[in-house]
Formats: sequence, C-alpha cells, structure tokens
Amino acid sequence: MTTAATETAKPKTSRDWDLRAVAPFVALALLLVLGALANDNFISVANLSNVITRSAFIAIIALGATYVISSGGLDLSVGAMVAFVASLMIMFLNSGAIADPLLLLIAGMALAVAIGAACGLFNGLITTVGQIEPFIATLGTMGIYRGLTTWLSQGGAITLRDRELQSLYRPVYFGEVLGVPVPIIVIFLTAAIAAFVLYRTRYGRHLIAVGSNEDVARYSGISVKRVRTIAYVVQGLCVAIAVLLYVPRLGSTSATTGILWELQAITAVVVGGTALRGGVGRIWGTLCGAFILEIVGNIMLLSNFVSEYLIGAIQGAIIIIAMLVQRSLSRRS
Amino acid sequence: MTTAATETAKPKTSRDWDLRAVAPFVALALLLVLGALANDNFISVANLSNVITRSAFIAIIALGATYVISSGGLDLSVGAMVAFVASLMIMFLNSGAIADPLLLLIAGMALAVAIGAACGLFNGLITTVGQIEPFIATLGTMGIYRGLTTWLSQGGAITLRDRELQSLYRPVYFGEVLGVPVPIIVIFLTAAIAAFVLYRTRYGRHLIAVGSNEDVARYSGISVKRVRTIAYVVQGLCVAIAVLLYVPRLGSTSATTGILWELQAITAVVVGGTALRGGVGRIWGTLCGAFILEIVGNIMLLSNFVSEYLIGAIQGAIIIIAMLVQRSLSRRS
Amino acid sequence: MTPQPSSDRLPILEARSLSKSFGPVEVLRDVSLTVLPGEVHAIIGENGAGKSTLMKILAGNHQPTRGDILIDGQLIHLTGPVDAEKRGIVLVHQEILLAPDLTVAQNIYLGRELPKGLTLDDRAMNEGAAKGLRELGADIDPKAIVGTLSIAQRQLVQIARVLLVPHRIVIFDEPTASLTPFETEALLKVIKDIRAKGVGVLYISHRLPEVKEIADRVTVLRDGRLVGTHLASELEPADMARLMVGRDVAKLYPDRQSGAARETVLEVENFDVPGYAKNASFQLRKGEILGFAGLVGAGRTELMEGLVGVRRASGTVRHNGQAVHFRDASQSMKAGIVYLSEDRKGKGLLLLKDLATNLTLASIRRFVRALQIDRKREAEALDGAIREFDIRTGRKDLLAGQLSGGNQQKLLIAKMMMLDPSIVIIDEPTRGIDIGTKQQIYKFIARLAEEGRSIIVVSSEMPELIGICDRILVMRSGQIVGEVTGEHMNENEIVVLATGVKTGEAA
Amino acid sequence: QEEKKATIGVSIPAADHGWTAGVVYHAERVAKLLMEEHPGLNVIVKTSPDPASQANAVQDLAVQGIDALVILPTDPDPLVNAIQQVKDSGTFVALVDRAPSNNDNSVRDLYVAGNNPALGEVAGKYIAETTPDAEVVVIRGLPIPIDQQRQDGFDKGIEGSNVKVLERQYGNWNRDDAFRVMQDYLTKYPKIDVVWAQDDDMVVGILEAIEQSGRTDIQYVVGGAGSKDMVKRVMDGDKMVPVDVLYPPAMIATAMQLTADGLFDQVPVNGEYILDATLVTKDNAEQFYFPDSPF
Ligand SMILES: Nc1ncnc2c1ncn2[C@@H]1O[C@H](COP(=O)(O)OP(=O)(O)OP(=O)(O)O)[C@@H](O)[C@H]1O
Ligand SMILES: Nc1ncnc2c1ncn2[C@@H]1O[C@H](COP(=O)(O)OP(=O)(O)OP(=O)(O)O)[C@@H](O)[C@H]1O
Ligand SMILES: [Mg+2]
Ligand SMILES: [Mg+2]
Repeated sequence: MTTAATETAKPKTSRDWDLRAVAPFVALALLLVLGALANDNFISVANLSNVITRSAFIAIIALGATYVISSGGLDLSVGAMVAFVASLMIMFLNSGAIADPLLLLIAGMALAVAIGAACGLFNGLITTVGQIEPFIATLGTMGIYRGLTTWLSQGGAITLRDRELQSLYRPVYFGEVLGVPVPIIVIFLTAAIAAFVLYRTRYGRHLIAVGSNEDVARYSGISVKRVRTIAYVVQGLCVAIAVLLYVPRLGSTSATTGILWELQAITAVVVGGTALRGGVGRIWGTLCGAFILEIVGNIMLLSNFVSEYLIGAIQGAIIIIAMLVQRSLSRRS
Repeated sequence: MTTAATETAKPKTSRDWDLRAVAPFVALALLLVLGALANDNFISVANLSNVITRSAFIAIIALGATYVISSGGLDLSVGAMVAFVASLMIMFLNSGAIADPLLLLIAGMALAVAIGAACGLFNGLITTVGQIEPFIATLGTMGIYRGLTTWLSQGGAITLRDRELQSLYRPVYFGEVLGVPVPIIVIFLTAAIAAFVLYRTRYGRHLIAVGSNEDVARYSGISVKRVRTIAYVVQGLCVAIAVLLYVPRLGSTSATTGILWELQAITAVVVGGTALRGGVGRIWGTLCGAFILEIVGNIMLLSNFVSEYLIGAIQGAIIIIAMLVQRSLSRRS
Repeated sequence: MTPQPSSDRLPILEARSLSKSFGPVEVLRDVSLTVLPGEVHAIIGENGAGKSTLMKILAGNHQPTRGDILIDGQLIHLTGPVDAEKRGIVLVHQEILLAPDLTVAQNIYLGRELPKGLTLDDRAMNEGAAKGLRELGADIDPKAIVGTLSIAQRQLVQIARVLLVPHRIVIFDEPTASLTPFETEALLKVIKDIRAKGVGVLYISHRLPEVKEIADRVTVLRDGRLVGTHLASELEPADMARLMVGRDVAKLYPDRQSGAARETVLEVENFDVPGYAKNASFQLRKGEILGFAGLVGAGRTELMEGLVGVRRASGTVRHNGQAVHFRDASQSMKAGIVYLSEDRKGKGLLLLKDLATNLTLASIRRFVRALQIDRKREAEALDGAIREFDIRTGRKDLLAGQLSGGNQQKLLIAKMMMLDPSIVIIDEPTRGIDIGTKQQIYKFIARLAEEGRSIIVVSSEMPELIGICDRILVMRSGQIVGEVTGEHMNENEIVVLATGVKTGEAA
Repeated sequence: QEEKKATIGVSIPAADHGWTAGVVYHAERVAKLLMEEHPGLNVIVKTSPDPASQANAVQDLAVQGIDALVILPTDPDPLVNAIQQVKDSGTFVALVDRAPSNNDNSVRDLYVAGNNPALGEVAGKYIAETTPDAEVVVIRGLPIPIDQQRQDGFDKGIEGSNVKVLERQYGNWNRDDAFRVMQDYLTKYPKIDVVWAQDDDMVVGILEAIEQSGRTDIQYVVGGAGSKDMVKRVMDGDKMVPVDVLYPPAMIATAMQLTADGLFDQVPVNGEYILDATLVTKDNAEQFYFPDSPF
C-alpha cells in the first residue's frame, strides 16, 4: 500500500522508529511536571502509587487491546466483557458451590479466566471466520455481553455477599508485596509477559506480520485467521485478569460496569504509539498511555482551578496536546 | 496482435461490485419481513413513517460520516457536537437578539450551520495539520464539545423558552409536505446531495482517491489535507442539519443529548457497506444502515417475546446476523 | 566527453553533479546527465545503483542533497512531483502507484478530471482512457476497478496515465519489467512516437536488447556514480552488461543436463482455479526445471496460487504419489513446496519491517529456541542471505521498502529459500533484476535442480524460460494448451501456442 | 476567637443528567455558603462519571487530607470498599441517597436519603387512587439498582388495585430514548391510560411523542424527581402533568450542612435522615420551584 512516498513521510530506518516509541514517555514526564505544579501532594509516593494502582483495569485491558490492534483488529466489547465476566464470577462465588472459601475463590478465578478466554474466542471467530468488520462484530458482542449482564442482574446489582470471602479476596487488590501494591505488580507482570510474547516469540512475529500486511502473512504460510483469533483470546484473558482485580476492589457489578472502558483502552493504546491500522505494537507505550490517562484525571481532581463542568473538555484538550507533543517530537527526528 | 494479447483479460468492472452494494438492502428487506411477523402494526404507514422520521438524526449524521470514513478518517465527536451546536443554537434563540421571531429563527439556524461547520473544521485541522490519528483527535474533541455543553448548561437542560418561537419551529420536525414528514424529505434530500457530490463531482472523486491511497492522491496533485479537512467540514454540516431537526422536536438539550450517536452513525455507515479503511463510500447503503438500526429497535419493542433486560443482547445479535447475511451474499457473487 | 547525437539541439533537461544521501549513506554521487529533445536516453545499472533515486530527484519526488537541475538551461528548484508535472516532467514509477478502489479511467484522470458543468465528464474520460490504453496495445476496460487488475495491467494503466499529462520529458522506470513481449513492443512503439514529437525520454530497463533497440544514448551508473554516457549505436548489450557490472557477463544461462528421466514428484490432474484456470494437468519430475509461459492474464499465477493453497481451487494433486490438498500456504510449506509471488510488494515483503524480519518470516520456526526467537541467529541468517544473494544494501537496519526494487526481489527469494523447499515455484523470478544478478539467480536455480529439487518457473520472459528450463508448458485463457521441449523450445513455438495465432499474423 | 480548620470532601456523580446536575448545583451552592459561614472550613467538591472513577476520586480526596467525606455514590455497592477505607482511617462519612446492600454504622456515620422505593410507591399509589382501572406503560431508567428499587416501590404502590402494567422498557433516563420508546408504545397499544416514567427528563420526550400522535386516550403522565420544568407545569395546572414526585437533589445540601454542623458545633451527628418522596400537586408546587437551578 505504501510504496514510494515522499521521503519525509516515512521513517528513514528502523532505528528512527525509536524516537517515536519514546515520545509517550516524554509526554508522561511533562504531565508529571504539570501535576507537581498543580498540587504538592501529587508527586507523593502515596498518590502516585494510588494512581498507578487504579490504572490497573484499563492498563491490563489495553495490553490485550495492543494485541488486537496490532493484528489489524479492534475490540469494542471489552467494557461489556468486564461486566459480564465479573457478574458471572460473583454469581459463582455467591452460589457457594464449594464449601471451602479458598477453594471456592480459586475456582471462581479460574472460571473468570475461562469465561474471558471464551468471550475473546467468540469475538475472534466472528471477525475471522464470519469475516465481519471488527468494529461491527465487537459492537454486536458488546451489546450481547452487556445485555446478558443486565439480564443476569435483573436490572440491579450483583454483589459479593459472603463477608469471609470478601476479606479473603481483598488483598488481591488492596494488598502489598514488599511495599508494592499487588495491582502494580500484576500490571508489570502482565506487561512483561505480553512484551515477551509480542517481541520475542514466533506468535508475536506472526501477529505483527498479519497486522502489517495480511497477504504477505498468508503467502508466508501464516494462518491469518488463527493469529487474529488468538489475539482476541489474549484480549479476553486480559479482561479476565482485570476482572480478578476488579471484583476485590468494587465487589459488585451492574449493567453499567465498565461502560466506555473500551474507548479508554483504545485511547491508551494509541496514545502509547500503536497505530490503529495495525502492524505495530508497543506494550510499554500502552502502559504509558494508560498511566497518562489516569494521571490526567488525577491532576484534574487534585488541582482546584477547573470547574467541575469543564473537566471533560480539559481532559480532551490534554489528550490532544499530548499527541501533538508526541507528533512534533517524532517529526523532529 | 493486440487483441490476441489480452483476449482473456476480463477483470471485474465497477458493475460487479453491485451485489455487495445491494446486500444492505436485502438485509433491510429481511428485517421488514421479520417485523411484519412480529407485530401487525409494524408494517403500517404510521409506524414506518415514525421509524424513518426518527432515524433522521442518525441517518443524516451518518451521511457525513460516510464522507469522513471513505476519506480514511473517523469522527467520534459527532454526538457531542450535536449537543454543543444545539445548545448554542437554543441559547441564541433564547437570547432574543432579534425581535422578529421568524428572522430570529432563521438567524439561529444559520448560526447552527456555521457552528457545525466550524466544529468540523476544527476536527479536520487537528487530524490533518496536527497529524493526529483521527480516533484520538476526535475523541479529544468529543471531550471538548461535551465538556463545553455541560458547562454551558451547568449540567442541566437548555430549553427553548419562547413558546411562539417553538410553535413556529415545530413543523420542521413534526410537519408534513404532501403527507410526507419533513424529516423524511430532509433525509432523502441530504442524501441526494451527498450522493451527487460523492459520485459525480471532482471533490467526490478526490475524496475516494485519498481514502484509497493517500500517496497516489498526493502524487496526482490532490491536496490530501484539504480534501480530508473538507470531509470533516461536511460532517459538521450534516451534524448541523441534524440539529436543525433535533431542536424543534423536544425544544431542549442536555449534557446527555447525542450520547453514543457517534457509534450509531459509524455502525450505520459500516452496515451500509462502506469499509472503515476508506476508499469506498456508499451513500444509499448508509441510509439503509441507519434505517436498519432504527428498525431493529422498533421490532424489539413491538414484539412481545423479548425480556426488557435482553433487548441489548438481541440487538447486538441481529446486527451481527445482518452482517453475516451481507457477507454470504457478497461472497456468492 | 559526453557524446551528443547532434550538436544543434540544446538539452531540455540537465542534471549537474547530483548527489543524494539517505541518512549517512550516500546513494548518488556527482551524477550529471543531459536529455535532448527527441532522444531516448537510457539509464542502466545494477540493482541499487541509484537509477530510481536519480529519476525521483528529476521528477521532484526527492530533493537532491547537492547539485542542480536545469530546464532549458534555466536553474530550477522542483518542490514536488506536482511541480515537476507542471513543468512537463512526468515519471512512470517502478512501483505501482494507483488507487486500488477507483476504476482505470478514474485513476488515469485522477487530479485532472474533465469537468462537465458541475459534474465530471465520465464518458469522455472513459473514452480517453480506452484510447490511451489501446495505443499501448492494452485492451483494458476503463471501468474496471484497478484493485482487480493483474500487475501487468496495472503497469499499463500507470503508463497510460502518465502519457496523458502534457509532457516534455517522460521518465520510464522499468516500465517493461512486468510486461510480456507483446506489450513491450507496443510500448516501445509509443515511445518512438513521442520521441518523434520532440519529447525527451529517460528510460530505465534491465532488458539490454530492448535498450539497444530503443535508446539513442545510454548512461551507465554503478554504485551511485556515473560510469559514462555512450551512444547506443556504439554499444552492444554485452558491452552494456560489462559497463554495469564491471566484469564480463559472457554466459547468462548456466549449462546443465536435463533432469527429465527421474521420478515424478508432483502430479496435477484436472486442476481448477475458479475464474482463472480450468482442467490443468501436468507433472513435475525430480530435479527438473519446468517453465510456464503465457500472455498476461493467461492464469499462470492463479494456477500456482491454487496449487499451494492460497487461492480456492479444486482438483487432484499428488505429491510423491500421495494425494494432497493444501488449504493454505503453511500446509504446502510443510510439504516442502513454496511459492514466490510475482507481487513482491503486495504479497512478498512487509515493506515497513526490517530486512531480518522479512527474511525469517516464513521460516521463523527454525529460529525459535526455548520459545524465544534467537535474534543473533536471525542476524547471521541475514548476513548469509546478503552474501549468497548479493543483496546490495548500505545498512542492515533498512526497512524492506527502502531497498531498491531488484534487491527486494532478491530478499524475497532468500526468504523463501530459508525454508529449504523440495519444490520451488517462482513467479517472475527476475522481474526488475539486473543482468549480473540474473546470471546469479539462474545459476542458483540450476543448482537447486542439481540438488534434486524441482522448480517451476513462471515467467513472461521467453528467453529466460528457454535458457533455463527443461520443458515449457504454455497457457492460454486459463488452460494449458501445449508443451515445448528440446529443439522446439524457441520463441516462435511458444508464441503460437500462447496466442493461438500463427506467427505471421501475430507480428 | 480562632476557628478550627477543617476540610470536607464531597464526592458526587458528574452532571451528566438533569438530576445529577441538580446535585452538583446544590453541592456547589452550599459549599460556598458553608465556607462563608466557617472561615476555617474548606469544602472540596469532586464529580465522577462512574463507580470506578468515583472510587478513585474518593481516594484522591483522602490523599489530600479530609476530616469528613460526604458522598453520593453513582452506584453504591461498588463503592463500599472505597468508602470503608476512608471510614476506617477515622474520617467522618456521610452517605447520601443511595444505600449499599449493607448500610449500617460500619460503613458510614450519617445517612441522608431520598427514598427511592417511596418515589415509586407514591407514584403507584397516586395512579391507583386517581385511575383505579388504568392501563399503564412504564419507562424505566438504566438497569442499575436505584431503578430497580423505584420499580419495586411502584409495584407495591399499585398492589391490590386494578391498575395494569402493560409493559416496561428502558428509556435510559434520556429524553430522546424516551421519545422513541413512547412512540413505539403508542403504535403497539391502542389504549393507554397513564404513563409512569420515574424521571422528569424522560417525561419531556414522552409528552412530545403523545402530542405528535394526536392520541387523546392518555390521561396523564407521572414523572419523578421534581425538575423545575415539571414543577412549573404542575403549578400551571397542565392536564398531562397533574403531579410530580419529589426527589430533591438538594438532599446533598442537607447532608453537607449536617456534616459541617457536626464538625464545628461539636453536636454528634449520626443516624439516618430519610427525606420524604413528597407528591407535588398544584397546591404545593410553588414551594418546590427553584427557577435558578439547572434542574
Ligand atoms: N528511502 C530510502 N532510505 C534509505 N535508503 C534508500 C532509500 N531509498 C533507496 N535507498 C537506497 O538507495 C540505493 C539506490 O536505490 P535505487 O532504488 O535508486 O536503485 P535502482 O538503481 O533503481 O535499483 P533497481 O534496479 O533494483 O531498481 C539502494 O541501496 C537503496 O537501498
Ligand atoms: N483480482 C482479480 N480479480 C479478478 N480478475 C483478476 C484479478 N487478477 C487477475 N485477474 C484476471 O485473471 C486472469 C489471470 O491473471 P494474471 O494476469 O495474473 O495471470 P498470469 O498468467 O499470472 O499473468 P501475469 O503473471 O503475466 O500477469 C486475467 O484475466 C486477469 O485479468
Ligand atoms: Mg529502481
Ligand atoms: Mg503472473
């Protein structure tokens, strides 16, 4: 598709991409400075660790989205999937199917992972075997997952009832290991695995090839459908991991759980430097993007200048400015 | 010699694509049959004219989205833009800047069109001159437009106060010409103009070229940025037209006006057969897509089978099935 | 001293000491040349010598790092391709640059549509496009969507498009690489016509006989430097080859004994590729080189794609006596059958990825150790491939799309050879490849055959098929219409079969 | 004398809907008043669009250091943990409006609430009394617990009467969606006596749909919450909107007031303050009409 473009439009060598990859981190650094100016508490360890901790849901989901997007797909159903998987998990835990609380909890977590993977597989099969444009396919499954959640909750909430179970599960979100909150560990662990698979394994190579040029991948003996489908399954697994952190934090779901998270996840991916047209995946950039989103919100909250009504507008403006900063950085290279 | 050399060459012509273009209409027809089975009232003139009338907003916005998408762009800000333009328009009408109600109304409508175009221009410039991925750029402006609306309305509603003005303006939505509701006329008129520009003029040709292959367009002396920017302006104009119909309907806006309309508009475009990657634009398909979306909702409500909790799920499923039908139709061709 | 055919003509275009660097790599150094009105000036050189780069500078696509461009003796600064077009310099790119979703006529008139009131005069444009294409000997429907055309057809459309612009200088960058002799002949005739009108033509080709036929002067580039400009009448193709490569290229085709006597490894019976090929039946023997000849659109490519499973097809295929049906390329690769696409940009290489990634894409399995890709071995493999296939690249961290056209082709061959296949199907193996490298590739193919592998060569260059194949099958309209072997292997026989017309009429 | 210094954090839903906009309006209004009243007092108001980000907002407030938290949760159950954390650190917590399934002193010190079930019940009772044999269509909000509570209250209100609910559908607390749903109800049911919409925003759309259809069988529409537009209609004696059920966004103000009193006047404040879901009629409408409120 891109052949002989003007020389300035294309990067000169693979090395020049690196500056583009660094850009999100520069934007993040600028935001940190801005935050420090806005409020003294901002740069405190407590606040920053809070911010990173709670970016966990979006960050982890966005890791999966990085896979889907770099394979040339898109998944709009992740927010609804969070609600669906979390609802089923809580219902299972409430059912008390297993007497021992710890076993029950572990079974519940395994179930969540399985359901997440199944939802991802369903998305993947519809887009690849059904050959439906991912945007529409996952918009459809978004409706399906959210509808089923509404139905499961009969319009109300699904809440983890067992106190004992709750306190058993609590540390998964609120706990710390060596002073580091568990969610932060989970974020970086998931990202490390995701980065390893994407950058160092055969599957990762295939994924990028499929996203770059489907035909080339096909002619190189890569099963495009399988690779894409697996990307959606990875997305499902990431959603499940996010749910494993979500349930101990909020302990309850309703039909509105995770609404618009898909947009946030995609935004994190794109802010992180992964192009929506596929063929490029930046795991660490995505994390950075997720942190940026959360920090923007945090700064808004901590600073007291902005009218409540304008928060959305300022957030939008900051994202655009962050992208412009990135753009000008990578253009200078 | 020359004839012999290429006697076998009979590649596909533009005509062979037609089956793909027809597919959305087939899906629509199937839905109409389904609806007729679900409820006797469905096929009544009153109901169908209701349904088409109220699809007007999405349909008209989706016409603009067809432009943006076939140029290779995307606009997520249209829903917020509806709220923003409508709020400013109503505030202007409420200001009573002009004594004569009719003149005031006309000025207000002109203002709405101007603001719509300006918002579109803003989107266009950010994506083209700022070179930001359209997804992020318009997500940012979506935040901006919605934030400004919230701020203007202080979170509440902005309501057209002048009763006289209201009754003067009402017929624009509720009126009929020769028995045809005005919004239906506006839909088809806008579509006809949109189709004319897209299929028959130089600009339309350039738009498709830009969406099909940016480099080729650039080499052909087409100003890619200008063409894309104009597409966003067209989108802004379509939003303004939708607003002109929206305001007389309820005479008020709030921060929730137009929420998620961007997804509906994009869905209508894609269901209508326009690919998200750009380079193809199907105006009539888009209209068909908008009708399909509205009719699915209508059938859900009129039929008695579906629990209110499951409506979302069934809607999602129907969209996927409609796409599968299309897909299998166009594959057989 | 640069020879001039006649001294009374002033050059329309002059390049003075042009240099061009991409980053630290200088790909052109101090190249000067002139183009006179009414002359065809050929540029030849090895792959990566800088021909395309030079042409892109002259057509405003690149800015030179140093040096001047003069038109009619006036120093000018080209701001871009559009600016160059306004001054009458037009370029037929080596790569296909067309909008795939538009029709042929829409592409041809893109950017300069004929208006009719507020609308466009589609009828006139369709007629104009048809006329332009007819002159090129191409009977392509102006209403066809470009995305559905074959590479050759697209190339013709691209040429037609450029010729429709008012022009004083036309630059052809390997226009004939994907054309058959028929279309080539028609194109050369068109070039002669425009030369007669006083237009200056710059012409790049690796087909030296063609250069000999059409050119008035020949400029040779080597490693980005000017070797010299000569009158074409004073150069034979062999001289050109020597000047380009810097050594004698005496024998293009390798000597080899026929591997015809050995056992059959692939047996194809009544093979159908819906819409493209019907009832194809043939056999491939061990150690054999089997050629497939035919005109553009004969369906050779699609037949091969069907065989390896990247295209829907039906029929009987026996591989080493076993019935097989490949549903995708991974299955055929597992069986040791690989296919090298003719469309190296669309189906061969990831243009935005680096060389190593491309090289190992199909064979990545071999580079995995403990789940991990061994980057060091990948880099070694790249070094090996660069050596073995003589891939000319200034830096190893280049993206595949930044290689010169011919070097991309070499990279593609290297990529597929990483699989160590037993049956190799090569589609247009030497498209856009310089003569020195061609010789290497033929040698390489012969060596593969000697090693006991079987090779199918699909090519539109009859001399090459005749030069290296044991047998040649000829296709017409999707059917295998005949086989030529032994002393029947000559262009005449093939043309008769390919066109279904007696030679006398076909000329 | 030197006044004590204190900070109250107020966490409320974003103004993304008429009623919540009213909440924001009243919160900011009272914040200003309280800070004038107590020079040492700092009131920080933060809005959040969804439970997850509200949990974050609560955390952010805690980081800034607050002496009391006044919270109106977007969705109570998911926020229990976040609230609990604040409460456990010794901060005074006032919970407003929406109760989690476990709503006792371990979670909060003070509970100020409108009464969601009562909102439904009052509407149901009114319909059952005014039109005992009515055929009613219902337009619900979003599928979340408060909607369910209102629904259950409504069913309780019409219990034992002849009132028949033809159908319930979601209108997403959005006037455009309500318009659409009402149009389809009108197509589907040849006779509808009463519409209950549990929210005034949706009533705007419903009334337009009815007017457009030209149907006269619909006797009246009952909304809920007490938006100024609807209260005005009641006041003016609009036949289609004879009553409204109050669910005042000003309850946030009550809670903030009580909290401040607790901090400064050292009066122990705790327990539950349940505000009534008052039926607004032509007679009492005037006292609930705030023309300056955005809601
Ligand atoms: N954008 C670029 N960045 C870096 N190097 C480039 C770029 N474009 C071309 N090159 C390098 O410049 C050299 C000359 O390339 P060019 O395309 O001019 O060769 P060519 O003579 O046309 O070869 P061929 O016959 O194979 O088409 C090659 O080594 C190529 O890799
Ligand atoms: N994408 C396509 N859709 C429809 N028809 C096509 C398409 N590509 C090629 N064709 C047609 O299929 C036939 C065979 O294609 P093609 O020209 O690739 O054959 P070929 O023998 O490989 O020729 P060559 O390789 O010399 O171009 C021709 O009639 C061509 O016009
Ligand atoms: Mg070249
Ligand atoms: Mg071919």
